[in-house]
Amino acid sequence: MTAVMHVLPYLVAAYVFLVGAYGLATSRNLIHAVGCLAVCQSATYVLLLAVGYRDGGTAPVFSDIRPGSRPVVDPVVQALTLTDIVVGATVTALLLALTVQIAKRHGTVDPDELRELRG
Amino acid sequence: MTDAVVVVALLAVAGCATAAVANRDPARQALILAVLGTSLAVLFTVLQAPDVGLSQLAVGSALTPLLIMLSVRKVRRRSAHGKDSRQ
Amino acid sequence: MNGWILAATVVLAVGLGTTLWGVATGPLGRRVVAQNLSTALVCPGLLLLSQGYSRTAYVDLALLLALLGPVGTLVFVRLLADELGDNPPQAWGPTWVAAGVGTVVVAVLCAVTGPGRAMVKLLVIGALLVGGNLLASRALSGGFPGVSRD
Amino acid sequence: MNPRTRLWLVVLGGGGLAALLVAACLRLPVFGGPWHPYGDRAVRAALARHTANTVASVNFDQRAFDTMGEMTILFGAVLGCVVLLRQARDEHRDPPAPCEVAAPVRRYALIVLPVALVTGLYVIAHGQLSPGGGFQGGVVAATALHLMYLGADYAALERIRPIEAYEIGDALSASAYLVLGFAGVLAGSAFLANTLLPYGTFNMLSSGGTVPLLNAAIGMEVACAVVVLLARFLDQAVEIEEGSGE
Amino acid sequence: MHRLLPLLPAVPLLGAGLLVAGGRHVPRPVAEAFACVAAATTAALAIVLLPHSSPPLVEWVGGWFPKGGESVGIVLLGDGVSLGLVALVSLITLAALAYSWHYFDEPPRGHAGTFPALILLFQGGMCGFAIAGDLFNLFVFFELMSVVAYALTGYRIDEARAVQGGVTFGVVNSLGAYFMLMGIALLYARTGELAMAKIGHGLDAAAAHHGPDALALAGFVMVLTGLLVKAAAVPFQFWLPDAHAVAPTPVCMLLSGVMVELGAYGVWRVYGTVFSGPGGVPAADASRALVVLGVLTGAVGSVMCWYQRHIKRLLAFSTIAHTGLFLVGIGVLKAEADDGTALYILGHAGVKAALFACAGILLDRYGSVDELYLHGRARRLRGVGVMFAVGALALAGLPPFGTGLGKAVSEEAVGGPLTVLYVAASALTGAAVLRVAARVFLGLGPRPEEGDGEESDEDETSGADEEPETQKRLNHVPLPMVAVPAVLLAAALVVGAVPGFADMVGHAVEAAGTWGVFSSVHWTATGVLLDLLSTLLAVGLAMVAVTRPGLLGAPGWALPLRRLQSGHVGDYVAWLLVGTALLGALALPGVLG
Repeated sequence: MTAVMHVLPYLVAAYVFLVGAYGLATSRNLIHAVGCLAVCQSATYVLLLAVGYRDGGTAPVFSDIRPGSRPVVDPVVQALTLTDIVVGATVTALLLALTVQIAKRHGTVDPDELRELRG
Repeated sequence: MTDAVVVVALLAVAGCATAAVANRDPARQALILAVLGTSLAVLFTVLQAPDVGLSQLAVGSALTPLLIMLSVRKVRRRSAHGKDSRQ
Repeated sequence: MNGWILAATVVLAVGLGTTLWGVATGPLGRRVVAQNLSTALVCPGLLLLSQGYSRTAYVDLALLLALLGPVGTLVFVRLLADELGDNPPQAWGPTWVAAGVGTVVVAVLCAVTGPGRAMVKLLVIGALLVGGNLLASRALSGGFPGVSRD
Repeated sequence: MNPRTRLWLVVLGGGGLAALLVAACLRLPVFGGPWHPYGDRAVRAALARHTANTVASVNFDQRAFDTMGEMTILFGAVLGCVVLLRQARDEHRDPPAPCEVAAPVRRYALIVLPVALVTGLYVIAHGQLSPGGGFQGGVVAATALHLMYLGADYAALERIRPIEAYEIGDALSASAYLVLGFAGVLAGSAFLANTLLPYGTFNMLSSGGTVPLLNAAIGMEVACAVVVLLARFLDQAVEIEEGSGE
Repeated sequence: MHRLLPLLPAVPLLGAGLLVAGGRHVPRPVAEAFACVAAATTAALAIVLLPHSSPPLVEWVGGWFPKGGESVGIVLLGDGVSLGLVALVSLITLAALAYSWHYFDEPPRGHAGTFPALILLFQGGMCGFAIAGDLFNLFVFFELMSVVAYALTGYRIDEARAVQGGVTFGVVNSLGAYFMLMGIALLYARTGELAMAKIGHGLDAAAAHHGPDALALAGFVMVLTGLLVKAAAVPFQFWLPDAHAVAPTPVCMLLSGVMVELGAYGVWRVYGTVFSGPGGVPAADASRALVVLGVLTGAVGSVMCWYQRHIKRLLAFSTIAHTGLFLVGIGVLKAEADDGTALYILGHAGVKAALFACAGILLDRYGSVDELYLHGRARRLRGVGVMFAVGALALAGLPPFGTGLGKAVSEEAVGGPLTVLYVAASALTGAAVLRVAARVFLGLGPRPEEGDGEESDEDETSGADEEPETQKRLNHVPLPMVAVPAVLLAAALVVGAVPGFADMVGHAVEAAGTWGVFSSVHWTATGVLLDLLSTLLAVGLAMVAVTRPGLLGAPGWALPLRRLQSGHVGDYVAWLLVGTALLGALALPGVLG
């Protein structure tokens, strides 16, 4: 169990990333593709936080515990993940906005039916 | 024992991710993404990152589904437009 | 090893497992119900985790979920009104079970915490959670005549 | 390219990538290991500056420059959505008919709206102490306003949401964050330096020097930005129609 | 002076914030003048800091100077290369703003400041990217410039192609950014640091006993994938023509002139600071990976460039070809090649921006950027024609343009068969642009019949029926639109022709790099001859193409290559995955051995 536990979170992150990329490549609907991109991004959250975890640690927030009383996990990765989540939300919003316009101008959101920009 | 809850959260995230990719209809995918957001928040809590969990809840449980559903609605309404005047 | 975390693990495993299965398969109506239940079951799980890690600061997560979860469901109800309208999903059994779990967890935690600000916060969470979920369930099952279809 | 060829490419590239990632994962330090040099330094630095929430200290003090970039990304994306979802030449606005919402939903929305707003403000204000902060609270506060749409209808939401004011608020609070950064340079210290204000008492609302100020600026920016963003999407989904009138 | 480094991104960002806050209450010229002032201030600041950049300026934002060698802050690097790039970015931004002055169509309803504000945000992102010394900070600014660029690309929402190009650009680049973030997380796990120099040391320390391992390789591959997507290396390049062909002209000037090159700069910076030590990826393997991708990029870019009829798309492919050359220059890991590449990037930025500016004039004047449709129609635009032809020759490497000097210096440094690539790629792209100039501005050659190329319509993007970007189709060309390309071409000439400038650039590059040698950078006889050779080849090819279109028409073997550019997001993502695997495979031997 422990040997598996040592790498399981990393492997889950890698799996989620690959699954998202697969969905993105085979998507038949741009809104679905944007969702897959969000799945890909959630892999980065998982990986970052897994990297910063410490066994028996608790959150590095000292509003309700005394500093130094308990080991804490890495606060830096948490800050990075926070930034990452904001980035993810904004990218999702922007791509959805573009998709809405595609639906208007092309009458479809299926990438197979977009017949422009070839060659 | 604390590992068990980490495993549960990880498996839930992996399962949601798979389901979110496998369901090709954007409305259904939006529902799964909402559950994925909740699972991620649980994972972040057990990884002792409540700050991140809060922002994932804030974004994942209402904002992202709302954005996706509004886009779906606009796209559907557009394609329904002209065929029948279903509003 | 800690009984609270064990309880949280069980609640989360059952809750996330069933709702994942519910949300990933079946007709659209059932999926929305499952999404609603995911909030209802994860929120008590988060409360138990907060107790298990003995961090009162983690309660904020449950508060946010109890607030925003039903809002998310109402978004789906509103924007999927056309699809759901023909065949409104009825799922009172699971809904009441989830509400019961929420009530029990909040009650137990209140008993452990004792009177004070923390207990008020727990009660607010409990009220928001149970109220929000029952309301969302009812809105889903089409229990309100004249729900907007704009 | 036909779907089958594409699938082969995905399998080929994804297989290689998977092998690489798995090999890398096996070489990573074990999950839950004790070695976090940067993290430990960050905790010490946060405590030295009387900031109880280390994550807030990293976000708004130690790595405040990242947060500046993050805030600008949000600002730029919202500006981008405003541009992309503008009313095109061949579209017109068609105000939706007022609709009736069931009384329990309306009551729920009206009760929860103030609760959610207060929660949002609470999460922002306590960002430097307990989990939370400008970003999380800002999103909650902005989402709360949209309960008006769920509980009543779009017209009601538009009444409490003068969109121009939010756009200006968004820009001003983004500028405020940058101005706080410039203040450091003008005061002879470094950009975004947290040396201008006293650090206060540990675990008090006013502790942490400039952290609460930057946190508040982000909170306001995020709340305004999300309102503007959702307004654009709602406009598209509810109000803007194609064709120049029917 | 180092205190001023963070202001380089902060000034344009603040400018953008104020512009959005106050833009709706001021007339449009005021808003645009304000944006120009903000861009110019940044340029001036960078130029003031440049003389102080040796030894490099180092700033820890927030005053978190390291104690005992360790800091919790973010480090910014102001060496000759990064400050030079900031100056270049700011000057091109200024040119783009001047070009769009008052004639560019704005969205209605009182958003006067929006377009200049987006341009300023873009500039801020690129400046921050250039001076970043911290890997995560690099990612943040990478995302900032990407996000703003997506919005700018889809700016003309009335155009079907613009929004499609925007989505393609957005999906592929965001995925690339997430690759990069995964790589950063892996490197952080290994070294526990985020500052690039510290990560490099951490990798070396970790690999002291057994050499680099799979983790270092994965970090290298993932981070470089993100940067190479931005740099549009084959097979990550597909998004670029789709995005550059449809973006508004001033945005194209920025995208092609500097943003893509920043990707190549990122590769140089990250490899040099993070992976060049014993714990990173061995030089031979990194070199193999970059040179192979660079050669592929140069070849694919120039061949595709030749077969385009959409003028902006043709220019976009020529950017791909030139990035390939830059990647080769960076990839051979030689000090002189770095010097040459730096000069090449400077010259190319001016020339390419000028060419896009001229294409924009055609679009606004005739409502088309299709080479065949425009045949002979632009005879009256003599000045623009001359500039277009001069730009084409400069692209082919005509001495004494900066492109020529950069190409000559790089050619000499890379040596051997790679020289052929430089000559061929620059000649082919120069010839393609020259062919357009001859047909469009002089009306040379047989007039193509309507519906020419009908049989391959399915696999071709024509440039006809584009909406002009101005409020209405122009009857005369306004002064700024002509002055900007003229100034840009003159600047490209200055880079190569002013004695001493090249030496200055060379010193700046070598002081910033890890080579520790100072070689003199100047014109040599071989270089001039090779430049003249490629220019003559370009002229010859263009003449043949114009007079005998059948002779150099699209042969069958090019068709599969063109079909790869399918406009399908899924295909591009699949290629991205393949490219990552390829990059890993190319760098693998160093880790196994």
